[in-house]
Amino acid sequence: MKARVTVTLKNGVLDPQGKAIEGALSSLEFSGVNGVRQGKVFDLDIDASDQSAAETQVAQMCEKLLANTVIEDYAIEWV
Amino acid sequence: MKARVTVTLKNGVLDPQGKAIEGALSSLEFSGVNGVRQGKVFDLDIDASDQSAAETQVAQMCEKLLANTVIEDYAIEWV
Amino acid sequence: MTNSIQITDELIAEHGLKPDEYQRILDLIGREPTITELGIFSAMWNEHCSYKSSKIWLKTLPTTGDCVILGPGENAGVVDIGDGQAVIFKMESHNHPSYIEPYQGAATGVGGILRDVFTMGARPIAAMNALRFGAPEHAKTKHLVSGVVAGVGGYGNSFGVPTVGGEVEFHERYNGNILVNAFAAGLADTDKIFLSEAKGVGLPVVYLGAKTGRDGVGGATMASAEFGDDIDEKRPTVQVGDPFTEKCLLEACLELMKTGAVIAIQDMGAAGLTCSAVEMGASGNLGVELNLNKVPVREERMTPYEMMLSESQERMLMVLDPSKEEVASKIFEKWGLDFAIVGVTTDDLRFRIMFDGEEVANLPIKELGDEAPEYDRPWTEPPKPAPIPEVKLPEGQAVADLIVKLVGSSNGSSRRWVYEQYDTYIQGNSAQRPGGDAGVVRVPDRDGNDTKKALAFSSDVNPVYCEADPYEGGKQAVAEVWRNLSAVGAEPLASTDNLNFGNPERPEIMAQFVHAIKGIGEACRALNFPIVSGNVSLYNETNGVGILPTPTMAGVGILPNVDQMATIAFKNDNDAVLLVGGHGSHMGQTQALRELTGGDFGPPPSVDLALEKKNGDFVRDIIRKGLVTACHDISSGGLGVAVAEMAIKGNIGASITLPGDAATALFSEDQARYVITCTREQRDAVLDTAEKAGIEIEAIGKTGGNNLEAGGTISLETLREAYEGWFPEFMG
Amino acid sequence: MKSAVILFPGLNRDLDMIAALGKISGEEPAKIWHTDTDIGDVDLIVIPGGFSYGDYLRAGAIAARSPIMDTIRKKAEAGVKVIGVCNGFQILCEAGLLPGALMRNASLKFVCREVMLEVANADTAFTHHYAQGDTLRCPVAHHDGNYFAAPDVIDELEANNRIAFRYANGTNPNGSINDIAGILNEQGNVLGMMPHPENLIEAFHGGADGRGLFESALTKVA
Ligand SMILES: Nc1ncnc2c1ncn2[C@@H]1O[C@H](COP(=O)(O)OP(=O)(O)O)[C@@H](O)[C@H]1O
Ligand SMILES: [Mg+2]
Repeated sequence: MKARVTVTLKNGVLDPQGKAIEGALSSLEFSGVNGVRQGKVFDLDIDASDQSAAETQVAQMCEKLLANTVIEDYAIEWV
Repeated sequence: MKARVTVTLKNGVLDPQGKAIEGALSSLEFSGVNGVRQGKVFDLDIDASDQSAAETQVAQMCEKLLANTVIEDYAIEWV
Repeated sequence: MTNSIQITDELIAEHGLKPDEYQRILDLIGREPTITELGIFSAMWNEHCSYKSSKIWLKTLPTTGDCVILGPGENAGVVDIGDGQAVIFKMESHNHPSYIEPYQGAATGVGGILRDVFTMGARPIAAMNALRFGAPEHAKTKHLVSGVVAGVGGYGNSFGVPTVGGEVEFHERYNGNILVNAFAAGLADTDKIFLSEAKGVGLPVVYLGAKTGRDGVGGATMASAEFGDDIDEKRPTVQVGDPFTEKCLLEACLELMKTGAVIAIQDMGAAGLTCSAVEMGASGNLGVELNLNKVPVREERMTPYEMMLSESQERMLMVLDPSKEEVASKIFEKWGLDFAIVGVTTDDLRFRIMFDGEEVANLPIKELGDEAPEYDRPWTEPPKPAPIPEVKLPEGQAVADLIVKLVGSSNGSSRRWVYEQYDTYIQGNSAQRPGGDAGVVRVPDRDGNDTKKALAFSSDVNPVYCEADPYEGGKQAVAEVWRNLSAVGAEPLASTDNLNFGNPERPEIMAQFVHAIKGIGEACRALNFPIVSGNVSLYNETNGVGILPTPTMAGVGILPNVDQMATIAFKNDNDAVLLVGGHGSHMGQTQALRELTGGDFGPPPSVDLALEKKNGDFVRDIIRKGLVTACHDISSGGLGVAVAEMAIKGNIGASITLPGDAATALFSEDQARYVITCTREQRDAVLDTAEKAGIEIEAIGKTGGNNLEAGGTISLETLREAYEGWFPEFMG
Repeated sequence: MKSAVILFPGLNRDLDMIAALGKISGEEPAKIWHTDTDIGDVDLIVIPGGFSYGDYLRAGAIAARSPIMDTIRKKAEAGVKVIGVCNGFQILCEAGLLPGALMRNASLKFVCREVMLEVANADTAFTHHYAQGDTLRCPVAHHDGNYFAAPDVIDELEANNRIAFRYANGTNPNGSINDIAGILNEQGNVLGMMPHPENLIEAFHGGADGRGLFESALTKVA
């Protein structure tokens, strides 16, 4: 099964990258950009017998490794 | 309007981070992980009059800055 | 002023204010404070900013000397290095934040100390980081090590300062509270040093740098609170560092200072806008009025409370010469940074905060600092160290094998894994990179041309010594810094401290603090090594378990001619190996004893400061006479580890002849000692000079071959594998 | 020979590079701020190392898209020599003046140490002061130096001697394909390399192995 984990910064946490990209976009004359926030995606290919087992497993991966839950949130989709 | 741009490495492009994460996961005793690829997401908040104009604009942002099309693909969703 | 929010006892407690401290506030302002005012008091009166438990003891430290231009009181200490130049340096802790989020905590710690240095007009030229972690086998340790080291490097490397030294130690007593002490030094012209003291009434107060968010709101309070199991609730206060913005801020500030626009300037550190504005006003005997609607914010609906307590990084506050406003704002535009006039200096000594046309705070600015509580906390005599258990010291080959164990141990092994993640070449002035006794950087002259002048940096403390005897431990920390500087041929100039302890409200912890300071003070006086800046971190304690007392000392020394610098690596075959300071006998608290018993036993070695001075002056003198081919001070691990490191670094073996009790000679940690080498030809000259100076010196062997012969025989490969192997293997 | 150093916010080895060029050519290089569009009449353009725009998004990505890069592109087409060191190399790749990309180090860690470099092609405008196959000492200090390009690109680089430097004696610090440390463009007048020759140019540095690069670049090829 294939899962896509999307990790984004919690609201209010400073995002220097997003800020820099915002600046770059405007100097490239892209107008009307009010905000950019950068996050990560992880595409996981895992063999698991049943969906629910897989789901708990991926959730654990996020808690333990993929996301820094102090400053990041994560979401899991199945594709 | 809010767009989410997802940038992923082209197939065949080496992904040191993905590989390392794969290793880390198995040393954390997560079994059955066949592969991990890491990518980026950008959440853009743009004011644009009409959808289609916005779509072409975001596509240009990807081509010009957000993705390095030599090694990366991108996808745009609207949220 | 109308109080939108009722000040309850809970609220007061949440702000870390004790009932009597709150009463002090009521007496001071004669009314209930607004929530914003309560926040301001909590920030100004917490341990971190007010030094309320430590002040009366810090006052006892020697802070003056011929070379001291500016001692404690400003953002960093200023020391004269001749030719119209000064070195400006300080060390500061970021312990709690680094435990909660190791990467960002360490990164923002480095950012903060760099700001302290360049706020004063100095371009940073060297950084160090003193790190302490829990037991290697503790579940959290690996994660914390990799995060902290990546964070220190991530910030310093991007900012562009060479990291020239530091410390990494492991001990179970740091399992719940790690230590991240960051040091930075900068170079400035003595006539171009900038201070925080505001001057002139009615002048614009300008906000510089990054926008304000909710980062670290309550952080200063957190940094002074003992951890409990509710630690998760303290998490949302994590600050994120932006080294790119800091680098731009550095260049913008130095450019700005050249224009004469800066009357006073102060970085926003802990409790940012509050502390910086109050410090500037109070030290200049002026009031300050701020209009928070002018503060650049990056989040919506920020309250005055949040803006006043935000610890968003990469920000500065300045009093501007109004005639220079145009050129000043242009510079910040060029560097893509915010420049906003947010207030004005006043003559009424009030700290007044306006928001949406309303006055949300109006406090007496001097009393905010001067009237902060000050405690003479009770302290006991420190407990006597545990007696040394019966242990059989190794003999024969087992002695040599113990050397291998020590250089391959968690605290004795190479730190290469760590310092190779730091940029140690940048600026092109590194004369000695990490791995020796001290980091050394060449100093360009006022016009930026190369010179032979160089500065040396070292940071040291031995916490198990301090636990066993805080007074001798405090002396030893100073002595070891001084010795490391002397060992490269530098003349020690001045020092800075970072005093990390547990909960000072416990008399036995306060006792550690008091005795450590007494020891530090005595050593600094005896060695003419004044303390020009520093930082105190208390409450490093989790569920009642305190850290080892850790008064980190760092110092700066000067080399008039960098060509006459010693390094620890053996240079040639057949050089004479000389022991300065005689053979040792003290086994208490040694690395060897810990290796043999698994615990920390006995008293630490005592420090004879007169002997330190005598032997150090001698070693420096012969280094500068060009008589020495290699030099290494003897500290943790003793003579055995010292010669092993010299052999490994030089990839040259040595044979050492030892007195009867080889183990004691090799592993005792008696102080004031050095190993030096010199060519056969110069051997007698060196011994001569020593005799004349009344220095205890002994030829103990010669260099050469592929083995270290000391007690038994060890090949260089075996030594190197042990020495370089531990850290990479541990981190996996 | 006249040289110019390009300055982007966040670069931090600019002073190292300016010092090296000054000491070796005896002539101060021109310092060109990234918003200037005119570089002037120079024979050598250098983009130094550091973290332009914090290396946010991708190392060198944002600097590579600033207007001055068009000027540099035109100069390069006109035959002016261009060197990008470390972040400069990353910028040149992101700008398309050089092929491939510099990915995160295989270790995922920033790496700062001395490596050995093999002069893989001594017959270039940047290396002719070295001999073919020379091995040099050289410092590296980077987080994203792991050179990657599609197989056909690598083949072309190899086939046309466009690899100027390789990591030698197993000192590849970042996992680069074929130990690639520095490459040339097709015309041979644009060089990108990760290591820092500017930090090893005088006795004080403990060696001068890096000098040859600047001595080559600062003299006309015989
Ligand atoms: N342990 C100490 N020894 C000497 N000076 C100290 C010590 N602790 C703090 N200081 C001095 O007190 C002042 C305030 O310290 P601190 O709050 O850490 O500075 P900052 O506000 O710049 O972070 C500084 O000048 C610092 O050098
Ligand atoms: Mg400060």
